Amino acid sequence: MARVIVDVMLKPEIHDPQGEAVLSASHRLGFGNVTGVRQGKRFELDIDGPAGEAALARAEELARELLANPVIEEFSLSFAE
Amino acid sequence: MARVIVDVMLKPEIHDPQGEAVLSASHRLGFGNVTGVRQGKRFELDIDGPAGEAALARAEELARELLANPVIEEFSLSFAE
Amino acid sequence: MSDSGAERAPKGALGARNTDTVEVAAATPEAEQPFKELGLTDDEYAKVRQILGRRPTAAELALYSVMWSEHCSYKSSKVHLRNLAPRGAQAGRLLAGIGANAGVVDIGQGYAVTFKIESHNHPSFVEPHQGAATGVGGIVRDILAMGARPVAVMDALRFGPADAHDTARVLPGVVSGISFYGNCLGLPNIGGELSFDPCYAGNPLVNALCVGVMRHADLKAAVASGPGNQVVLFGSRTGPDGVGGASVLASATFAGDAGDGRAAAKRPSVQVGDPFMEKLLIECCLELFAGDLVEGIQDLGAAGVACATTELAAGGGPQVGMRVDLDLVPLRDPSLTPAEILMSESQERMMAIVTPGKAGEFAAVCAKWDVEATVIGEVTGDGLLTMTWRGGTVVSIPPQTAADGPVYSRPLARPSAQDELAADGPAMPRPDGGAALRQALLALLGSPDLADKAWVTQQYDAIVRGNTVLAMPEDGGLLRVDEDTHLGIALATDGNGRYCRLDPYLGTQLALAEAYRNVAMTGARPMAVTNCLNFGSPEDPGVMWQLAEAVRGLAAGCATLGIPVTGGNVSLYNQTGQVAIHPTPVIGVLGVHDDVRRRVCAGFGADGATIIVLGETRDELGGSAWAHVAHGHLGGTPPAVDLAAEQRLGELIVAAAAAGLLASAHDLSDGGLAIAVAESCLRGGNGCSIALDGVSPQAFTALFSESAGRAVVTVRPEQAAEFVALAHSHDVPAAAIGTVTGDSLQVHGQFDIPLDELAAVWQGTLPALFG
Amino acid sequence: MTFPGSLDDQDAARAVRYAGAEPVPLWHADRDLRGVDAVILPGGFSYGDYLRCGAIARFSPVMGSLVPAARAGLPVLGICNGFQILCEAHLLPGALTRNAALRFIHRDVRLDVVNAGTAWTSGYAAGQSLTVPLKSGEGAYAADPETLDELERAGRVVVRYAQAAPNGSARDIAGICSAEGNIVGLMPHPEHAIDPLTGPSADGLGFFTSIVGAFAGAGAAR
Ligand SMILES: Nc1ncnc2c1ncn2[C@@H]1O[C@H](COP(=O)(O)OP(=O)(O)O)[C@@H](O)[C@H]1O
Ligand SMILES: [Mg+2]
Repeated sequence: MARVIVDVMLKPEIHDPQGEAVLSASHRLGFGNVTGVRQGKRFELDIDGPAGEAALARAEELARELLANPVIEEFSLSFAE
Repeated sequence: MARVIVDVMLKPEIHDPQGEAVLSASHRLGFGNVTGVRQGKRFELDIDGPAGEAALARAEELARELLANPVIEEFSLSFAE
Repeated sequence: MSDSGAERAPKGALGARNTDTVEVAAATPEAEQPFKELGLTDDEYAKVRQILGRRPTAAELALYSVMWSEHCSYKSSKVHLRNLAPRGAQAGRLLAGIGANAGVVDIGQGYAVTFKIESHNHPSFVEPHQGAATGVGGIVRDILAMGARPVAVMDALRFGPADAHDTARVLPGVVSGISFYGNCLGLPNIGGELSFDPCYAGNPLVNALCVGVMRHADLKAAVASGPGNQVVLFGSRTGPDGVGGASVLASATFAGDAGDGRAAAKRPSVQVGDPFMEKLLIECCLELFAGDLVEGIQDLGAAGVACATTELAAGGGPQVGMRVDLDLVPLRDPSLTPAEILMSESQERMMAIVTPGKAGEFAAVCAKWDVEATVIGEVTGDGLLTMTWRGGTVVSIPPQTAADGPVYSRPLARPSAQDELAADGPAMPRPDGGAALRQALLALLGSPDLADKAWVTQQYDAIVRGNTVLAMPEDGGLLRVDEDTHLGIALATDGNGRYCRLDPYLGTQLALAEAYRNVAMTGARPMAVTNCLNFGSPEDPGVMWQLAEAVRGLAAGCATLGIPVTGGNVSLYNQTGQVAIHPTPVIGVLGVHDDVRRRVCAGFGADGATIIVLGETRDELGGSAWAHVAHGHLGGTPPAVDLAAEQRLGELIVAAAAAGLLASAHDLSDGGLAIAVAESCLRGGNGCSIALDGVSPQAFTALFSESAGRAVVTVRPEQAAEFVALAHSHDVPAAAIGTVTGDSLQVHGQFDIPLDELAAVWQGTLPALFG
Repeated sequence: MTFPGSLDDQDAARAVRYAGAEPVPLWHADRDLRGVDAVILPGGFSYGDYLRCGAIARFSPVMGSLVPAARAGLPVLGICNGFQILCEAHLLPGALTRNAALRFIHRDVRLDVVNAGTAWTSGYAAGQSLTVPLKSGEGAYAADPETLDELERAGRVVVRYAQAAPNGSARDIAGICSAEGNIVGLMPHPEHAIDPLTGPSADGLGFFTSIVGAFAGAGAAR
């Protein structure tokens, strides 16, 4: 079984109110040297079969069709360590 | 500036209805060989200073205090590539 | 985990060898059992052994321990709750009463209404969002299990000081949890409460109410009947949620349940809600009911499968039993032991009794709604609840013995401090002169308890389903039940921990009176009562005294008002260390509205209308909002209660609403006339000009006294005489005090506050605290 | 149309009835559109709003029929979750994102009718002001600047928040339409403003009378 990680983040030009809220909360908590926060989603997919190209390709398809909305989001793929 | 990634996932024993909903949607879309989905959060933190131990320690503190809810979630840290 | 699949396969000797079966239990009577860790006392454990004639198996021990917990068995409160059983005419309109999942009231035209309030206090402190969310989920399933369509929810909340650090964690989490779950279910939230006091700092109160509507014929019972009928578990899969206690079993000396000596997996005590599944479950159940496909039904709440099977079997009568194969329970985590399966509090599950002939149709409806349904056993005629797992019998008990539970008459004693408290009346200096009174009014209006609750209530969908006629910030929520006849129901919840701390008997009656009054203000006739009794530890005789007094007050109050208590919930052990919360019974009142088009709102709507204060104002400030806000003082005695007067006031409002005489009506409660008038100005967007001498010779008393049984109404000037005559015929004192006019709250000879200033003070508080 | 988790479906049906037409229930799992003249995708939390609002409903079997029909001119109104589904299905451009304050908002809002030329707004006058409830957690309309410019240029902004958008919507956009004007999506709930007894006004009824009027006119012409 392959475990593929799909990270989905808002495109940089899209406003991220969640990230901003976390940023200002960080400052209130005294984490002044945190200068930027973006918040996105992480999916852990278990895929039947070996952890190879085929699994990655399937995950990419799923990310494109379902997990990310291309209008506002971008995604990246990796294998879980 | 260091960019630290904080991945926050529900603890494995905690019910993840959202991940389950995505799993069954995947099946309906014909991704039958996806056998498990867990959905979590990903934070990209920009932290002043070099990408070293100190940045990681700050990020860990922030994750513990703010980004993750220790009652139901766990987190892991890494530097952005 | 990988070996558990192999373990599950052979349902024979392999599994049973390591399992704590009935045979094993009989053969090893001396095996030590962790009953204390599971919350059973020595005596209770001995009683279980006596009932069974042997030691219980691990699964039976789990089952008895959860069924006999305070939460499920009401063992400390039962002796008192018996006083609430409706008597005589009170019971007239009850179709199902206390003891059912929720009481059911006949509201006429063939409709019945069921409603109930329940606490989720402790889980909401540990994990505010999920704790509150699953609190809503649980009460909704209770209503659904009666056969009704849930149509609205309400939430009564108490937190520590508004500016306390932890309140900033707990309150937003609780509110987002209620919002997340209730909104996603499509149930309008039509009202509730929000207040703050240091006594709730380590123990917030999260009480959720749900109301449902059905036709009389739709009433369902939680009863297993007909040997051979199937026992169906449907909804979410069973996982390790909320079985913290059960891991005690797995690690105990005889631990054989897991079969492989593996250390018990982590068992989270936090349950995560899935409102989407619950929405599917609601629609699925309603379609099952409509197709007459269930013989009996029970929701799964605390104590999960243990409770549902036990209560269904016990409900069937002494001859009825049930046989369940725990291997068939669909699991989210295959490593669960039988004890854990029984105790799991996984959300969004129901259990139905289905005749074999209807099994196919039942399954089809579930499939339509994507709801997993599994036959896990059948009804038997042997009077025993029997459960098997991997070929061995792990439970074999007479179900009634677990369902009934022990009953305690715990010692109770009036704390000596009560007298000191009563003697310490609010004798502090009172504001004198217009400027000081103005200041006092603004301080009260901006205090967290009395400030605008929009920060909270704007997070709730109050209108989904399209039948909400009134919702917060009105005195009561009002729902249309029938679009053709305009029949409706009104609901309000109230509670006042300060009054109850001073005098739990009177305080409870005051809460009842206020909820009753709030319902009446909409123009509805109050008809039935539910309650959630939030108290400290029952092992403290002082707390038990508070509980006994509260129940006595509620019972007597309902008898006087002639309306029944249809059900409720008891939450004990609400304390931090040795310090209990204020006794906080929260009372919900349901009323019937004959024509919702004649609803009455609280805001001053009609310019030029005559403002009339109803009821009698005495100098009553013990436990008042003024004493609390201005002086942080709690002492003296709460306002006097006259339930007959409340009833007359209610009847007057209902009659005047029906006659179309009222332009507005708003009850007087916390903060007295000052706050009521300010709220009516702000809600209606109109100012007023009033004089106080008709209310009380002392301006301060007129403004801030909290005498019960009062309201402020407006009527068109040409109808004022007719209204006053009606008031007198109801024996309700009525004093015209001014008119609706301008854009400020103007009190003759005292002060004048522009609406903008009032609004800024009123609306600013919660956003400043919570963002 | 009812998806699993649709909540305001009976409200939409009631609004259609109030407008004098017959509501026909459609079911997400049936491909059959049952010959209806127009379709309303109602508010709610289809599939629990899991993943993204509307993301899973978009793949329902019925969408397999609805998407081509809408592209061919069938009038479709998406309210709240329905709007989100239309965006996810790419029948309308852009996306709905988390409210700026990150909280669910339920309150009455004032809307200005910007485009009174669509199938669903022809009964209004351009510039007319409506009071209608808004209730959503992810109602902030977002799109890239080119798309926003194009929407404005082509008159495809249908309704706008009269005061600053309470949810942070781009350019205070409350609702938009397809290039042909037959597909309209908006976040506020006109179906909850059809009767002052249960809503803030009856201002929302116009969406439903507009479409019913269009068919009545067509019927008369036939
Ligand atoms: N937690 C809450 N949820 C929903 N509505 C609330 C909540 N708290 C307060 N409200 C509403 O705000 C309004 C004012 O509350 P309150 O002053 O306690 O009313 P009253 O004094 O009439 O009991 C009421 O309509 C009440 O239902
Ligand atoms: Mg009131």
